[in-house]
Parts: sequence; structure tokens; C-alpha cells
Amino acid sequence: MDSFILEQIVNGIITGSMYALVAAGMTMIFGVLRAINFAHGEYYMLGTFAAWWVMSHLTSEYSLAIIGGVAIVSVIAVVIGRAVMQRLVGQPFQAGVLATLGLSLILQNVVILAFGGGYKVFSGGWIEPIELGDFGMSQQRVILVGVTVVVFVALEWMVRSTRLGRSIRAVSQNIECCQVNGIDVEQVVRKTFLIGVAIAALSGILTGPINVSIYGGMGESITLKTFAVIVMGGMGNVRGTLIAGLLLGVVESLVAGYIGLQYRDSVGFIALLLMLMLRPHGLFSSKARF
Amino acid sequence: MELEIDNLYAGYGHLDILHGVDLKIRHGEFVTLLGPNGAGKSTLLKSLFGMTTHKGGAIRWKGKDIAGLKPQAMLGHGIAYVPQGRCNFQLMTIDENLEMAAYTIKDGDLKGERDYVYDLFPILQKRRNELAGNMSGGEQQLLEMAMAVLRRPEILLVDEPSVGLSPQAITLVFNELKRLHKGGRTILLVEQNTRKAMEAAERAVVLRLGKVIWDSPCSELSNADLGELFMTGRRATDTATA
Amino acid sequence: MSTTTLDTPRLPAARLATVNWSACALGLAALLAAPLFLGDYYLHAMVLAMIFLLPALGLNLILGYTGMLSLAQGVFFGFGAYVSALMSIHFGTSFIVNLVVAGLAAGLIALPLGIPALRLRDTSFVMCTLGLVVIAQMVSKNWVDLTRGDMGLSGVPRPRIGFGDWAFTVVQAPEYFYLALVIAALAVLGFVALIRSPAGRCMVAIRDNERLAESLGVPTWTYKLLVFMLSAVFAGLGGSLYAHFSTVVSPLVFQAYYSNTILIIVLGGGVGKIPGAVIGSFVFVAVSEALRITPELRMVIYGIVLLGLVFVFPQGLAPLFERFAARIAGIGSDKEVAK
Amino acid sequence: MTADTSMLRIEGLRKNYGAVAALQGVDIEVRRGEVMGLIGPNGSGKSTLFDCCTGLQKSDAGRVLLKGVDITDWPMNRIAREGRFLRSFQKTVVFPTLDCEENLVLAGQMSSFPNVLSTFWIGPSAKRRVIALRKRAKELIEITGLSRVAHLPAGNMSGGQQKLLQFASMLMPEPELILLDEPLAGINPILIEKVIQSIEHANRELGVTFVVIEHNTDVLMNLSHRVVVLHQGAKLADDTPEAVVKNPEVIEAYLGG
Amino acid sequence: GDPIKIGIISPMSGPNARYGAFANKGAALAASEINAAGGLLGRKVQLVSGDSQCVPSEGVAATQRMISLEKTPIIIGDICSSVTLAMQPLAEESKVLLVNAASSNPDITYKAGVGGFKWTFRNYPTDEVRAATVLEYSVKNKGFKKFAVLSVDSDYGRGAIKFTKRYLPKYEGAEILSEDYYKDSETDFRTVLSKIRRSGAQAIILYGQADTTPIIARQMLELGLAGKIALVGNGEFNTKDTIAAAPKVMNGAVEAAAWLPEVPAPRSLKFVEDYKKANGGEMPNNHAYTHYDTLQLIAQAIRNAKSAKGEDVRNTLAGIKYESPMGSVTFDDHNQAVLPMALVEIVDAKPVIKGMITTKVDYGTSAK
Ligand SMILES: Nc1ncnc2c1ncn2[C@@H]1O[C@H](COP(=O)(O)OP(=O)(O)OP(=O)(O)O)[C@@H](O)[C@H]1O
Ligand SMILES: Nc1ncnc2c1ncn2[C@@H]1O[C@H](COP(=O)(O)OP(=O)(O)OP(=O)(O)O)[C@@H](O)[C@H]1O
Ligand SMILES: [Mg+2]
Ligand SMILES: [Mg+2]
Repeated sequence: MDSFILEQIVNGIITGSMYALVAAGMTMIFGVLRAINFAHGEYYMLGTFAAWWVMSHLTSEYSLAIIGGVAIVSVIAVVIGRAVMQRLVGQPFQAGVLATLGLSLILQNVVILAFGGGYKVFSGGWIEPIELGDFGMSQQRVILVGVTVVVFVALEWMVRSTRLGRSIRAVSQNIECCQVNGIDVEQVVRKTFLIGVAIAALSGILTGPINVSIYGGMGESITLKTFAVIVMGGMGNVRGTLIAGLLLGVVESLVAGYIGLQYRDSVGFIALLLMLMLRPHGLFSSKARF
Repeated sequence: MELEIDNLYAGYGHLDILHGVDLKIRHGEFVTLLGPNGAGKSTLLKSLFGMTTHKGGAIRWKGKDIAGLKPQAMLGHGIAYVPQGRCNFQLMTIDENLEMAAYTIKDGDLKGERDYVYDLFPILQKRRNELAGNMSGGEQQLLEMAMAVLRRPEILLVDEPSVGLSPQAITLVFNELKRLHKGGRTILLVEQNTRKAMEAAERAVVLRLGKVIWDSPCSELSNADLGELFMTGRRATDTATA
Repeated sequence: MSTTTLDTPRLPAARLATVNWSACALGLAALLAAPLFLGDYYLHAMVLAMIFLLPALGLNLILGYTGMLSLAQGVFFGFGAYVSALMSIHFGTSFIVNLVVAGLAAGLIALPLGIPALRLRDTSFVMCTLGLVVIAQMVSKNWVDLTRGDMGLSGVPRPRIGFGDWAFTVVQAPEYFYLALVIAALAVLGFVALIRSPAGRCMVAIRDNERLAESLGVPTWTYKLLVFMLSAVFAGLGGSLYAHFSTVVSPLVFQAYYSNTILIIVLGGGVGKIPGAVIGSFVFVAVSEALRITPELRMVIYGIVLLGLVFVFPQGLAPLFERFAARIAGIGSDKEVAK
Repeated sequence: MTADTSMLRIEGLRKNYGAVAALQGVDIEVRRGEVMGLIGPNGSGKSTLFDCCTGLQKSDAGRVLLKGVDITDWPMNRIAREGRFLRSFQKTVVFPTLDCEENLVLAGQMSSFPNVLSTFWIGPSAKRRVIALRKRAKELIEITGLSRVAHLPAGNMSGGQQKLLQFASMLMPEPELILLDEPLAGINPILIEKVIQSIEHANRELGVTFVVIEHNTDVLMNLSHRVVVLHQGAKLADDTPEAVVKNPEVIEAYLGG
Repeated sequence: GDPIKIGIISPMSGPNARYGAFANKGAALAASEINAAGGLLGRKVQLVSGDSQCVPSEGVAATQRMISLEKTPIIIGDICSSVTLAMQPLAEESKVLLVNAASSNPDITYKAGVGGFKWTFRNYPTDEVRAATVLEYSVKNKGFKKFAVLSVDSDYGRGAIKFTKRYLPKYEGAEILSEDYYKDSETDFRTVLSKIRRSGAQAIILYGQADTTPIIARQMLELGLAGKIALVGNGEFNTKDTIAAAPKVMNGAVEAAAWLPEVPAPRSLKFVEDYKKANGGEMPNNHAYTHYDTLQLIAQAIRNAKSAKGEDVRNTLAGIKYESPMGSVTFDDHNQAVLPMALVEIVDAKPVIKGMITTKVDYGTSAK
């Protein structure tokens, strides 16, 4: 029990905030569509690639690439939202699974087609380390954690106090009743999807300089983690997602620190499963969705 | 003539439920729609609100054909619908529910609208910050009606509001319906509680097997007649009418 | 009552499924004759389809008829493959023994896994089964003494059938094809028997409304556990066949590819439909193989096919084929809401 | 009271939902062979009482005895199967993808097969059992007037039709005790007669004990031998129908002026 | 006459496409070179690619298609060992020559040649030689004694460490302090690097994926490990991008590479130039080279055999002496190439070749 455990907890929080950030979008999309989004990691990947493309073809300024990347992916999200996601409203759940699996294949392999299958190096970002004694951390990570906090505060506010936020809650509760009250469910789904995807893209861009190597299939493992986080946080629960993300990050980091990296994912999962045994609907399910 | 239904055919998917319904409702009328289970009463209301598959015939609203429009458009035309069974947002407060009901009112005066309904249903105001799901059945029914009334519709379609309510609560709901009617609103009410419905309404329409088989002022119809109508489609006392 | 769409896929089948026996016979006859007309590669692809058919049947049972989305089919598939490979390498047991033991062992291992997993519902259950995949992968990678870790078990012998002098080794594609066909046909028969039994009705009841079923005296938990085990048996059989077919078993059998393929087969074929998994496995293997003409575009087109399927045939391909088969056989198949 | 005449005995049942005290120590005795009415204002805890008796909800305190046997901790399916004790739900629930007949066969199935494993077998004995169940199902469909829609998936039937189907499935396995939660809500007046007749028939001829929650007081008072009134989670009255309708407290709390 | 069809199976879609992409481009370059020089035996070379996704069943299907429909007498493949292992019996039964250019599982050659599969060859160094060389250089030349293991969780990473451990006792006082394996696609190494820093290790033995090395390097930089702990092993330490990701960390890194762009042989330099020209300036990597070289090797064998029939090429290959840009290549009785490997150290952000190693695998002593 020394500074080592502290250091690992900090490491865990840093990793966990990335998990939480990606998962925030997915949990909102799940809330309105009741569909597991198997393609969510792909939007994360698209974000990274969009920023990489902006940096290597338009400008080498990373800060501009953040804006450009989010913008590009948002355009893609608008198209997919219209062409696919909004049509999943009221469809049997297998439609959601198949459609998102299909989307995931398409997005992954279109990127491979367009940019080649080989991995690319994402240069840029603020990677200078900040050193605190023998504990170091790049500026990029500090920014990532900061952005996570901001995004979650904003989401919480949006869901509680804005018209869109309330209608997201309404759609997640009762779709038929939304129709009766004239709430445009499809529009709400589109907007939620756009927000969710934009957040995923943002997290992809912010982690780009940390992950360094980028390739078309990099989203797949993210989807898995994200799914774990949103289940643990209680599906559709924004605050729960943040806490669950951080928790998973810390647990994983302790496992890697004390047992071994190769056991990290599976022990993390076992911890998650044990927790689910105690709270079958996630840590923060209860009544207060969102 | 406010609402004119002319030889309406409608159903679900390729299933026909309504086979040529004819019905005319004047402005400010309180009509109750009765009929055995599965007659298509709910289907008719849903069709008027654009929630079924339209197969043929016309629905004219103030002379305009509105058949086949989307629910949202119906709301825009001043039609509001309170469906069968619970339909509110259980995990939101009454205030929030009303706000969702006002969703389609673009940059409208939400607060004003809300005060207007709270005036109509003072019970709701008392519990405005409670979750809808925690209220009793009668109160939820009132909430749903309030959500429909909020948009100041010209016609209110109400499907079986008395189901599951205690006698007291039923009296409450029907009194409110009568008040709304007095306030000049057109009401089309579907009920199985025929006695209550005929007390409250002016005109009774009986639907059977997807067709209107009876249409008269309530006073011309007794409970015994109604039983025959439901069973055989004819009234015992005079077989000639229809 | 919660209204998640996860455990209540709405299906327009009013009755317990009926089987269009004439269409079945026709299909079987076509398959039996296939080696006369088709080359090795096509037979090979069909063997693959039949290998995937087995775990897909299991998934259809648990997802389509009991309403639980289990991603653990991949686990039992891999488990069956490992059991088969280890038995034949260490004990030199024959193929049939391996097949039976792999199926049973997968069913048995599902028992301790199912007991905790079935406390969960909906997405939590999905998550749990996904967790099992991750854990299985870890075990297979790290239990080096038994599984040889990432080196994998290579050189699993080709299936050997028969006794003594009568035994022969299955090597050629047509031989494999008939072997797989026999196993797949038996599995389909077993599957049909299961869902047409009174227990099949209980499964549908659990899918439709678990609480109501429970209140009518159906011990839902027991049924769910049994179905979970049965679905594992199907997957284990598939895994065994796979091990003897590809001759290599490594932790890669636990990768997402297998779970996803099984899922796509069932969902695309028609979840909760008898012919669903059968049609799904043949069609999707056919599509994926046909697309090999353009290896670069292959997966993109495959994704587009999936997407198109969702919007053109939201209930999967089974209804289409059912209608088609009914016309060919001249016999009404399902009493759908046709009127 | 001996176990012989007691069908269901509820002792000191308590249930809280967070801050809401849905039941606060209720004692009720249901006698063998009677039809008991249960009324009370909305939210008085009637449905919760059913839930706690049948194992759907865990009560916070108190016991439930069925024919003298403590069933408080039994799971729902065991109560239904071994206790021969069924209940219907206030919110109509049916198996939406099965048609009427299958719904009913399923309702009767568990009591006609000896154990779970035997249901996996499709031998002649199983076939015979299912055929017998189908025959009874057809009778009940006839009685409840559902023949016209019997081929539809139950999920596509109208609200009232589903309610009727739910009622029919209660009678299917011929249990000893049935709790009905608003069986007449949304049923048209003609069919109400039929439902009442079926209840009376089952009660008189087969000796089935009923507890009925119903807001249609006119009908309920005629039907029941005894009426219990709940108010805010506590028992307000327990008397003959005649006495209950005159009880000023009940009028105040429930019936209204 | 008809073109000579040569198949190439590699992961072309999904997450593993990042490894397959280079393979196809490398082989394509070799094919165009050969064709530009008039082809083989007067016939053109035609490459046919198949997608394996790194999934054995997919790889087997692709191989079967290639054999039955494309009728390729020779197939190069795959990168993932499990796929190669599954392809072996198929090639054997169909009498198609299978030449592997990138898999590292020792089973592939233990089971080949006199081990059983007569139709499988491997033109890629074994991890055994690699591990022994790296360890020797690290201990003897760099003076490291305390090692931490951080390798990819695959047959390659784990196999290399297994061999490392077998040679470790040869060196007095050398020890492994911790052992961690990262899963393919891992991006977060902070935790494990923190642990390694505390353990007092002098070097990290890293047998990793090409794309992960820059991530690890950058995170070492973040944690202030630059110059304190060195990387030794294999995983494209020498590429410009990797070094650029964290030059301070990469300085002093030791790697045994099958090839690197800095190899001074003219043919190798020409390959780098041509590859960059053909692929929009992209630098070739190890896989690109090995597939390029393997196709050249096959071409040589065809020329020597004066026949493109699988059987003839196979027999020729078994006895060939081929001059690759790295040195001369022969095959042992397990059809494993005996070929030179470069030992590289990064000095001042530049790879410097410290020596070439060619060692034969001792099949007798190496336990399975
Ligand atoms: N979603 C649906 N899909 C298919 N058929 C339906 C659907 N909903 C209702 N039906 C059918 O339409 C017919 C009329 O139903 P409807 O709900 O309109 O009856 P109702 O008159 O409102 O009866 P109730 O008094 O029982 O509510 C019924 O026979 C029913 O089976
Ligand atoms: N799952 C639940 N969570 C929280 N509160 C609940 C829940 N179920 C019931 N309640 C509350 O418990 C109280 C009793 O509810 P119950 O449904 O038993 O009433 P009831 O007598 O059946 O009323 P009704 O006549 O309207 O059906 C009510 O205040 C209700 O809001
Ligand atoms: Mg209705
Ligand atoms: Mg109730």
C-alpha cells in the first residue's frame, strides 16, 4: 500500500475517462433506440481517421483537426442517421443488431479501402510529458480527462434541462406515447445519434496522439469495452456511465499492475460479472434513468 | 359538420378491421362510441389519429380530407387522442409530462398553457413535481386527458378512460369530460361502461364488426336495447331501424 | 412490466411451428445429389455452412424460441473444438466418440456457467455471455499445459469412421460433405423435435412474457437453464466437426468472428423460424464465398447486404423461403396472417 | 379456524415501495369455496396484495399460508403448480405471438405434465395430454366468445379480448384458488354476464375459491359472498356485501357520495 | 502462354488487414518486376489474392477456392500462424506448394518436410534464432541483467519469450523480473510500464506488433523512462515512424529483424525505392519485403526447375541456394529457410546494423 497503488489508480482514472467518453454516446443511443450499437467503436475510429486526414491533407494544426474531424464525422452521422438509424424505430431488435453489424463492416472496410489496410501513424497532439516527481503524464491526457468532465456535465445538463434532453428521456420511456403527443421520434433518434457519434469521434480524435497507430479495424475492441461500461452503468444512464467507466479503468489498471497485463480484460470482465450478479441491472439502474 | 367519416376502410397491415364506417360529428357534440369487444372502436379512434393503415374512404375534417396523415399532422389540425391503457411518461414528473405534451407547440407560451390545464385540473397542480408513475390510476387518467387538452384541441378522442378506476375516480373523470364538453369541446368517447357513457354523452353510436349499426341520441337507447345490439346487431323492440 | 425489445422479439407466428416436410425432402434430395454436380470448393463451402449451422441452431433455440440473446455460442463452439482436438491428440479416440463427448461436455460446462448467467436478463445477460467469451479466450491462452496457449493444437486428425477393417478416413470433399450432411440433418431433426414438444411451447411463452409464464406454473428458470445447455450441445457438436475439419484449434476460435457469424446467420435467416438457421447458414456462407471474386470489396459488400436485408426482409429470409417452398411443394407452410 | 376450511391465510403482510407503504400489516382469511370480493380506492394496495401472495413481490413482513402450508417464500411457478393457485394481472398480459388455443394449452400444460423433463418428449403420451388440453381450450374459447379471433396472435387482439383470454387461461388448469385482478375491466356488458356465469359455475360445480378485485361494484356485490375493503394499505372492512355498501367509512373512502 | 498463377492468402479486411495490406503490395511489386523482365519461362506471373481475415475457417475456404477454381499450383500465405497451420493439410492433399513468408509458429516447420507436410516451406526466420541472438547481444554487448517481458499475446510473442527463457540460464545473473503480454490492439501501457519502472528492470524484452511499438515508446516517454530502460526484441523498432514517435526512448533499442530498409544491399535499396514509387511514398515494412522476397525466391525456383508445375518447383526449392538481398538462403530438411537476419541497434535515432546472423534450428533439442 504505497504510492504505487495511487499511481495505478490515477492511471486507471485516465483510461477510464476515455472509456466513459466513448460510452456516453452509446448509452444515449441505446436509450432511444433500445438497440445495442455494434458499430459504435467505428465512429471512434472514423474520428481518429478524419482528424488524421485533415492533418495530413489540409493543415498540420492539431487543434484545427479536432474541429475538422468532428465536423466530418458529424456529416457522416447525419447521413447514417437518416438512412439507417431512424428507420430502426419500432423495428424488431434483430434489425438493430444486423444493421449495426453491417454498418460496422462497411465503415471499417471502407476506411481500409480508402486509406489502405496498413496502420498509419498519428502525429501531432500535445504529447509533451508533464512530470510530477517520478510520475509523468502527457498534456494530451490531462486534456482528455478535462474534456470528459466537461462533456458529462454538459450531457447531464442537456438531458435534464433542455427540450431535446427531455424528449430523449421521453422516447426512451415510451415510444407509442411519444407519437400520441406529437413528439417526432425519428428526429429525436437522429439528433441523439448525431450527438452520440460526435462524442465518440471527439474521443477518437483526442486519443489519437496517445494511441499513435491507427488502422481501420481499431474500433472493434473499443465497442466491446464500451458495451461493458454502459451495461455496468445501467443502460441509458449518463451519470452511471461516467462512474462505471472510471471504475472499469481503475479495476483494469490494478489487475494489470498486480496480476499481469494478459489478465487485464478478462479479470476486468469477471469483476463486471460479479458486480452484475449483485446488481443485475447495472450499478445505477433504479428508476432515475438519465 | 366538423368531422365526417365516409365509408372508411382501415386496419393493420393487410388485415382489414373497419369495413365502411360512416359517421358525422357536429361541432361541440359529445358522442359516445359503444360496441362489443373487438368491434373496432379503438381502431376507429386510431384511424382518426393516423395510427392505422388507411385502406379507403374519406375522413373529412372541416371539409378537408385528412385520411392517412401522420399523428403529428393530426395534432396540428386540432385533433387530440387519449389512447386505451396507460400512456404517460412514468419516470417524469407531471410538469415534465405536460411539457412533453406541449412539444409540438413551437415557441409557444408553455407556462401559459400549463397554467391553463392546471386551472382545468387543479388536482394535478398539487402534485406537479411527482413522478407520473407514482400517482393513482385515476390521477394518471386525468393527466393523460390534461396532456391532450393542453394543445387546446377542437376534438378530443378518448378511449376507455374508466378502465381500472374506482367509482370515485370514474365520477371524477366523467365530470371533467362533461366540463370540457360544456367548455365547447367536441368529444368522441369510447366506453364499455355504457351506463356512465350514456349519462354523459348526447349521442350514442354503436359499432359492430367494423360497421356502424346504430346512431341516435342517447335518450333513445336503453341498456337492454344495447345488449341486443351488441349480441345480434339489431334492437329487440324494433327491427326496422338502422 | 419492462418493455425492452431485447427479450421480446415480436414474431407473427401464431402457432407452434409447423414443418413443411415436402420442402424438407426436396431440399435434402438436392443436397444429397449435390456432389454429383459440384466441385470440391463448393462442397467445401457447404461443409462450412453445415458446421456453422450447428451452433446457429443452438442460438436459434435460445434466442429465437426462448428470447435470450446469448453470445456464448462461440464459447461452446470453441470448447467443443478443444475437447475434440485434445481427445484425439491425447487419447486417439475416434471421431464419433469425440463428437458425442464434445457435445455432452459443452452441455455440461454450460451448467455452471448458466447458473450465474441466468440470474441476469436483457442486456446484462448479453454482457455476461460476452464476458464468457473473453474469459474463455484468456483460459485458452494461459492454460498452456493443456491448450498449448497461442501455439494452438495443430494436426487434429481427419475424421475416421467405422470399426476395424471397415474404418476409413474422411479426406475428400464429397466424403466430408456427406458426413457433415448426416450430422446436420440429425441436428435439425433434433431441433425440430425440441421446439415442437410441449417444452417448445414453454420456451415461446418465456420469450413472449416470462413473468406470465412463471405465474402459470412454468418453472422458467429451469427451462432457461436447460435451453442454455441444449444450445451449448449444438454448439459443441459444431465445434467438434470444425476441429476435425480445419485440423487446427487455437485461441482464435474464441474471436468475435465466430460469434458474429453465428449471430448473422440466425438473425438474417429468420430468428424463431425453423428454417431460419438452415437458410441463414447456407445463404450467408454462399454470399461470403461468392464475394471472394473481389477480395478488397468483399466485406464492404457483405455489410451492405446485411443492411439491405434489414430493410427489405426485417423478419429474415425464412418467410421468403417459406413462401417459395410452399409454392414449389404446393402445400401451405405456415398459417400466417395471410387472410 | 381450522386448516380445513381455510384456503388462504394472510397474516400481517407488509410491503413498502420506497417511501410508499403499499401494505401495512394486512390480515385476511379466505375460506374454502367462497367468492371473496376485494375493493378499495386506486392505490390502496389490492394488486400489491396479490403480488405478495403469489410470490411476484417479496413482502417485507408477514406470512401467507395456503391450506395451512407456508408459501411465503415459494417461487411463483411453484405456487401455481403445486399450490394449484393462480392469479391474473391487472394490466392485461397474454403471450402475444401465440394464438388463443396455444395460450390456453400453455396455461394448462404445467399441471398436466408430471415434471419438466417430460415436456421435452414428443411421444404418444405427451400427444394425448396435449390433445386433451386442446379440447378443453376449445371449450373455453367458445365460452368466452373468442372463436372469431382464435386464430390471431394474441398480441393482435383488442384489449377486451385479451382480458377475456387471460380469464380463460385462469380456468384452464382447474386450480383450487384463483385471484382475479379486475377481470371485467373493458369487457362489454354482455360478456360480463358470461364471465360472471363462468366464475359462479366454477365456484359451485368445481369448488374453486375466488378472490376478485373489481371496481364494477354492482356486479361484484352480487357475485361475492364476502367483501374485504382495503384503504391505504390497511383493511377497512370485512363483511357481507350488503353490510359493506352501507358502511359509511367505505362510502367515504371508496364508493363516493 | 498462359500466365503462371500464384496465390497469396492474407488478411485483407477487418482489424488484421493492417498486417495483410503490406504483404499484397510487396508481392505485387515482385510480380511486376518479374513480368517487366519478360516473365518466367516466357509466361507472365499472375497474382491471385484471397482474404483470410486471420480466421482459420476463412483462410481454409480461400485456399480451397484458390486450389479448386483458380488452380494455382503455388500459394504464398498466411501471416497468421493458425491460418497457415490450417492451410497445411489442404495444400498437402491437393499437392499445391505452400510457401509461408511471415508466420512464426514453430509447429509450421516441425510438421513440415521430414516432419510430414512435404508441400510446406517457410521463408521466414524462426523466433528461436531471433530470441537467442537478441538475448546474447543484450547481455554481452549492452550489459543488461534485469529484464522485464512485455510481448504481444500471440504465438509469436509468447513463443519468442519461451525461447528467450530457454537461453536465459546461459548467462550468469540474468533474470526476468516480470512477465506481461498485451493483447493485439492494446493501446494502454501506462500501468504495466509503471510496474516495470518500479521493478528496476534495465531492459524490456518486447516481441510485439509493428503498430504497437510506437505506442509503447510514446508512453515510456510519458512516464519518463526514456534513456532509463531499453527496448530489446523485435517489432519494427527500426522504422522512421517508430523512432519518430519517441526518439529518446528508441535510442539504444536492440532488434533482430528479418529485414529493414537500411540494409545496404543494392537490391534492397532498389526495392525500397520502387515500393515507395508504387505506393504513394509509403515506406515498405518487414511483411512487404518478405512477401516480395518470397515471390522472387519462387521465381528463382521456377527458373531453375524450368517448369511451373508444383511438384517440380517443390523439388527445386528443397535444394535451392538463393541469393536474397540479405544473403544466401537455403532450406533445411524441415523446409525451413536458413537465412540471414540483421541485428540492429538504434543509435542517434538511426538504425545501425551490428551484424548478420544465420543459424540453423536444432530440431532435436528444441522441445515442442
Ligand atoms: N395491432 C393489431 N394488429 C392486428 N389486429 C389487431 C390489432 N389490434 C387490434 N386488432 C384486431 O382488430 C379488431 C378490433 O380491435 P379494436 O382494438 O379496435 O377493438 P375494440 O372495439 O376497441 O375492442 P375493446 O373493447 O376490446 O377494446 C380486433 O378483432 C383485433 O383482433
Ligand atoms: N413497483 C412499484 N414501485 C413503486 N410503487 C409501487 C409499485 N407498485 C405499486 N406501487 C405503489 O403502491 C401502492 C399500491 O399500489 P397497487 O397497485 O397495489 O394499488 P391497487 O389497489 O391495485 O390500485 P388500483 O385500483 O389502481 O389498481 C400505490 O401507491 C402504488 O403507487
Ligand atoms: Mg379498445
Ligand atoms: Mg391494482
